Amino acid sequence: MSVITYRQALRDTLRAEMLRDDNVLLLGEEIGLFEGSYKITEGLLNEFGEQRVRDTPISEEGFVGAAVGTAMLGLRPVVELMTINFSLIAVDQIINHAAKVYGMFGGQTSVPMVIRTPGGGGQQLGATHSQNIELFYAFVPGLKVIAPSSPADAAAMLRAAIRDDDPVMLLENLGLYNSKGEVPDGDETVAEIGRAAVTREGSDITLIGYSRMAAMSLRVAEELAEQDVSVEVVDLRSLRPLDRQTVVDSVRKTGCAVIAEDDWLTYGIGAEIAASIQEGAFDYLDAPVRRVAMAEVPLPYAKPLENAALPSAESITTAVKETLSAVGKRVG
Amino acid sequence: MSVITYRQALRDTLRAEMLRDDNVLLLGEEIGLFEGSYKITEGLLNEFGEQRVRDTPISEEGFVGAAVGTAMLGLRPVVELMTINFSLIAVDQIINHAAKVYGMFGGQTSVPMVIRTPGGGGQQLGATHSQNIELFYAFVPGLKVIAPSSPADAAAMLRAAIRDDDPVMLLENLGLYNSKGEVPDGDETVAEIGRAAVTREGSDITLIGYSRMAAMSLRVAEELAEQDVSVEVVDLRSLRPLDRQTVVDSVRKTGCAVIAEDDWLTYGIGAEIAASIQEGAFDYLDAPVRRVAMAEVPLPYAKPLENAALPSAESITTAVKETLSAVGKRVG
Amino acid sequence: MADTAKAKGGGTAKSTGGRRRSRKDSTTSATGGTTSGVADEKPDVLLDYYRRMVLVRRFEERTGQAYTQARIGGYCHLNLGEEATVVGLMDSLKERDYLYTNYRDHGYAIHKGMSPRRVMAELYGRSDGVAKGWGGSMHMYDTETRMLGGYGIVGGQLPLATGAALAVTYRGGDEVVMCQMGDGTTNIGAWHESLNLASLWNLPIVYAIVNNFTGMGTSVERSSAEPDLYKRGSAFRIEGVRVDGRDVLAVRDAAVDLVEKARSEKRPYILECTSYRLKGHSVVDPAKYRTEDQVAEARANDPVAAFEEQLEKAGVLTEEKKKEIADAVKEEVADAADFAENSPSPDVSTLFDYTYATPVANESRRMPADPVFAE
Amino acid sequence: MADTAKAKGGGTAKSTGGRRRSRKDSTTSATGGTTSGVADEKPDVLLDYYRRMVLVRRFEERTGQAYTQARIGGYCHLNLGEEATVVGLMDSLKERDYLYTNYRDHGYAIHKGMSPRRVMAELYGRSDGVAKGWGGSMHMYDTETRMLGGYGIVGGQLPLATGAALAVTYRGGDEVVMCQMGDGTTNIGAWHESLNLASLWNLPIVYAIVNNFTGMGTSVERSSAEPDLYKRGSAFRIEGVRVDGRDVLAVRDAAVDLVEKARSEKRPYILECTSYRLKGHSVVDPAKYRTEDQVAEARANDPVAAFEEQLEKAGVLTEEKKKEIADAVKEEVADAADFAENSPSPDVSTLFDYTYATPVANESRRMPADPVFAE
Ligand SMILES: Cc1ncc(C[n+]2csc(CCOP(=O)(O)OP(=O)(O)O)c2C)c(N)n1
Ligand SMILES: Cc1ncc(C[n+]2csc(CCOP(=O)(O)OP(=O)(O)O)c2C)c(N)n1
Ligand SMILES: [Mg+2]
Ligand SMILES: [Mg+2]
Repeated sequence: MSVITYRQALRDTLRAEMLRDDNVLLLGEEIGLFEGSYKITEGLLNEFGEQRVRDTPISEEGFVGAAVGTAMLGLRPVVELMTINFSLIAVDQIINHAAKVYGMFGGQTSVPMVIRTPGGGGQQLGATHSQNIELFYAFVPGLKVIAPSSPADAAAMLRAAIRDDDPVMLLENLGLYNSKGEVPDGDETVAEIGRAAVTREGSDITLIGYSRMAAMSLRVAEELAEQDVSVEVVDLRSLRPLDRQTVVDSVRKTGCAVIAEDDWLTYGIGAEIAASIQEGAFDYLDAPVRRVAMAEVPLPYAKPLENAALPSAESITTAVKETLSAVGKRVG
Repeated sequence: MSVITYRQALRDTLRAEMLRDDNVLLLGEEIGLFEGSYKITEGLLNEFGEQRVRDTPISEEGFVGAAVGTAMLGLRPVVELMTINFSLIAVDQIINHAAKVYGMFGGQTSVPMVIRTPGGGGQQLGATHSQNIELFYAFVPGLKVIAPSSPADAAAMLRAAIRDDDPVMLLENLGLYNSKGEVPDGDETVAEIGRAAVTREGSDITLIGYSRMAAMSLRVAEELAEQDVSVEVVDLRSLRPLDRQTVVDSVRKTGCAVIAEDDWLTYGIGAEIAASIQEGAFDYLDAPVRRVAMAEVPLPYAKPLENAALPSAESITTAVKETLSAVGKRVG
Repeated sequence: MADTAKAKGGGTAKSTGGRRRSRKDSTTSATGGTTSGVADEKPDVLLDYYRRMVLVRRFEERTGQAYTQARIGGYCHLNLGEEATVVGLMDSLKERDYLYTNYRDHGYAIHKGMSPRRVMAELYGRSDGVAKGWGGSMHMYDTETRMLGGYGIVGGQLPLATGAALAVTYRGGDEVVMCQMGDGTTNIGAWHESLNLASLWNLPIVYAIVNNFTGMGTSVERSSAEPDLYKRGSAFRIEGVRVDGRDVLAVRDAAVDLVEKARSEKRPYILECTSYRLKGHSVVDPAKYRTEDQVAEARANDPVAAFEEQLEKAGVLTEEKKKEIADAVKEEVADAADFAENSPSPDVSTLFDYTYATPVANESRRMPADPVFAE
Repeated sequence: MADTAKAKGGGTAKSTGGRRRSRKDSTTSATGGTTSGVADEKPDVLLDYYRRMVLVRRFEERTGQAYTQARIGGYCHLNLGEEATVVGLMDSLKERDYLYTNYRDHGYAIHKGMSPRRVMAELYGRSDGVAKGWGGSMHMYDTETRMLGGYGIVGGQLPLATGAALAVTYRGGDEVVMCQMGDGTTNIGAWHESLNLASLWNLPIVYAIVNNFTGMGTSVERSSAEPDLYKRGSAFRIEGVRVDGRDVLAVRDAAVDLVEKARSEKRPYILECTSYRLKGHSVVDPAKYRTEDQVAEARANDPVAAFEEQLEKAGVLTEEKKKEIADAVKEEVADAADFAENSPSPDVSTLFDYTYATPVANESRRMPADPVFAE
């Protein structure tokens, strides 16, 4: 068992998969000589050469589409999009092509590709560079969208994504790259795409998140445990397909729920979770499902404004406590 | 009072606004000589000339972005995107630019522009040409997103959009262009963006839709009235901002709700509606909010498959009846 | 016969020669372009090309009819007027070569090797269609014949085709990719990004532009700042050639030349084929925006009629042979339509069969009226 | 002195002359490019350019420091090494002309007319910043001085700037738009679509490419199939010119020429300015991927040092004057930093002030912990 960073887990897995399968190649801006904007591909150009670690021009639509084309011929490209914001330039190739080739042509050719891209606000990157738009992909049948919150999941999910025959969006998070966690040595776990996980058991309330918000939810649960609140944490892990059953089973047990997301609230990921809970656990719910999410503004650069606009451990804690008091449970 | 088509209402309003304000210009593919793929701009090139009715090359990103630039200098461009599917090529200019210029620069320059674009499945156009992806825009603060369901609304909302200082996406619908309705002669109504409407009052159940699904919901309500079911219909009209209060007020009255949408269910527009209802009318709800939506597949071309995948009056009726029986109300 | 824009590796990008050809000056005979080199080509080959061109013509006419009878739905774009281009281009490819096209794809599908039956069945949306009825007119696809798809998003096929060529070099193969598109497509960003990648990475691909001088109703001059499209490769040091797309032999020769260069040099090329669209943009377009002159001009540039006339004059096509071909093609098209008519529609139970290739937990299989949680 | 790629209206697009300049052969002296025509320019003008260049240099150094001290956040890209280009370009614009740039925008903001105080305050995220603290380093903007924004999405500014030029012609105005970008930006689709529109519609705009030979770490040769970027206009019949971006007078002369041509002819032009990035891509980039040679080369091509040396040799810049300028600039930058430091942060109560210009019913003003329905 080693304790490594989320970044390291991704890098090690990329490397291992490239060693395992010659058909795996990497494409992206500045992933070679520059070793990746966030250094996920450090050392890989040196080890594997230009054919397998390919620096691309600034042409997101072109090289994402080219990756789809290579996948149609049976290669297994792993594309890095520098941040999810830039995916908007490639969105036609992702949604109208990668996601459609298999179905639109009657299942003749699969598109085994992975797009890795980090999201995450809170870095003072301003309105166009801080968006959490995983929704756009999670909405689209034909894509699989996964969002690991720990180093172990990052490794197991990237492994699964590369070995999967469909286009998979792997959402990373700027705020998680340096986070650490245990990963078994020589681990070969292949995550099952489409499965959520209960990452902490509890009985008073269900707290649901994904990616950085799942990690933050765990911390909130730990803090609340000291106040004798028993929070069950569900990490969605997969946004499409969505594992509603795990969420609903938890809420049937606890009777109430809070969702933590760092995208905008209206139409955000949490909307579907809340809608699903009220459908699947209607008779068990003791209070409305609450959502903690970004304020609905183009995210400002100035730190005090940015801080105010983003969800935090404090805002999650507030929502949890208010929900508990709505159902008549005492806190602390 | 005249009975005119949705198409005619749009065309007449475009023309009247161009006559009213010299700063209004039209940009889009095939809107001039070809008079529009769906003939919304019929005759306008002839009347106003090339400077004000500008045919563009097939360059969605370029000309949508150019429209943003003209708006930054105070013009009021109205862009036609042939269908909403092609908006994906321009999505970076819409989301990262049109929606951000006002806020990102501290409110110095507004972007008074309109993007008109039709959505709608059911025309056998296949997986890439039949998507309802209004969600992508409805999700984004800085945009206003409206979706008229009748000729009168089409006129009043287009008028409002053109006179508004923010970027407005006006969602039209292939299935509505030929639909007819009353529009007062010389009507000058300017719709209030951000307001839903109760288009039919009722007491047994609330049925919620927008665009074509709002029109279809009205028809379903009329049919059900013959079976002595009193359906209240809420037409959302505006997807951003979203008028939750009107929805919730209705549900507080009826105690149950069905949402009809023709996008995919998971993360679709209806998710937010359902999530909002359970938050705003928790104590009034007698049954879970049901959603009727597309099957989650890339839409197939073959008619029987397409028909099966899309919501219809029948599927809405089924959901309404099942919801009524869940709350113990007899139908028929 | 062919204009060339050279852009040789290492040297300076420059467009040589290439006198601007307007629609007018490329009209070389009253009945359309004269096919060059007929005298030097084997009669069998000529007759075969003729037969193929007639097949496209009749197939498309039948398609138009079936559309009008509501047997075909959606958008439907025909190759009428582009027969010589279709046949010339397709004859330049080896079986192992890959093809990507836009939505105007019926003729390409057939002459890359799909049976007209299965193409027509696709148009009818039937389960024996090449894409099992999932694609329709705009989305012909067949792994076997390596026609990797007609695409409805203008320019969408360009990055894909470029990527396919990258896969070929990655594997050290010697296949070539041909990527067909229309003139209007050269104005979209994907054109620029794709060609830049192809040149930078030395990919074996031929970008074939079918220049019918118009997008839907917008002329090349009103949409492309460089209306000599074959010269647009200069921005990427890609050599371009323009041929008369009504001339099946010229198209074939130019295409063979570029395809083989692409194969041996591992370099991209541009081939522009000028042609005339005989009808509207799609079956439903009455093309009211065309002037009478333009309609007359298009009709006068019918490549099938011109080739027929020329082969007759050259003594290659006898009355007898002509009838024989006409009958055979008629039979083939009727058979295709029958086949399509009799093929079953895909069953609704297959609705969820092609969302994912790798099965996945918790995939939604809800029908519109179903609740999210099935009891 | 300037390479030109001609593409005159009506004629054939072709790239003339324009010997390929590598980084090597454009290095004309040990201390960087010699500024041409110093002898013919008024001393006052020369000293003013020198002062402006020094201002950019010191401002950016201070910015780098403040970033390291965490007074500035986000991404931060400096104009170090590009001072001559910034000053030369900005001096070619009239007050009424419009400017759009990428995120590497501090110098442009200042020399288009914003006060260094308010630019620094923006970097600090303060309410006196040019964008009230909403934009930060990448997003300088000022309606008054017609700098219509630095943009962080590569290529995002191109369609906007093109549209601004369209608005100018729509109104019959005589302003020109300048659109600055980096070399890497010429590979994105928006480049192609924008330049095509500008040429087709005859718009008065100058696309100014600051070619520092690299994107973040990827060289021009590894990203552009036509590395002579000024020639890429050939695909749109747009004329392009390349100048030595270390030479402030050459940049100014070329820019004035093209800006005035754009103004009088209503035509787009491309101006490529070659330059050297003295540091990493952004403040946090240690630029490990650079070879020692490259670092030495960049340092040897410092335009401020070179211009200073030349002015000294020419007797225009005395020791005294140099110190005077150094002190004044130091003072100005210190004052800017003080101003920024003392400017208040924007109040959280303003969070919802800039989502919409026209107030709208039911706008969400929820804070993260608030319920959707406030009681
Ligand atoms: C991105 C995109 N924009 C617009 C359309 C609508 N559209 C379909 S075909 C077409 C014209 C294409 O012209 P061209 O490339 O010349 O091909 P042609 O139809 O003439 O063969 C347009 C604008 C589309 N399908 N995709
Ligand atoms: C669409 C998009 N893709 C990628 C990035 C990340 N990125 C920021 S700057 C940059 C390099 C730009 O190079 P260039 O245009 O030469 O400008 P320079 O920084 O050298 O001035 C990249 C790739 C981005 N901001 N936007
Ligand atoms: Mg065409
Ligand atoms: Mg650069």
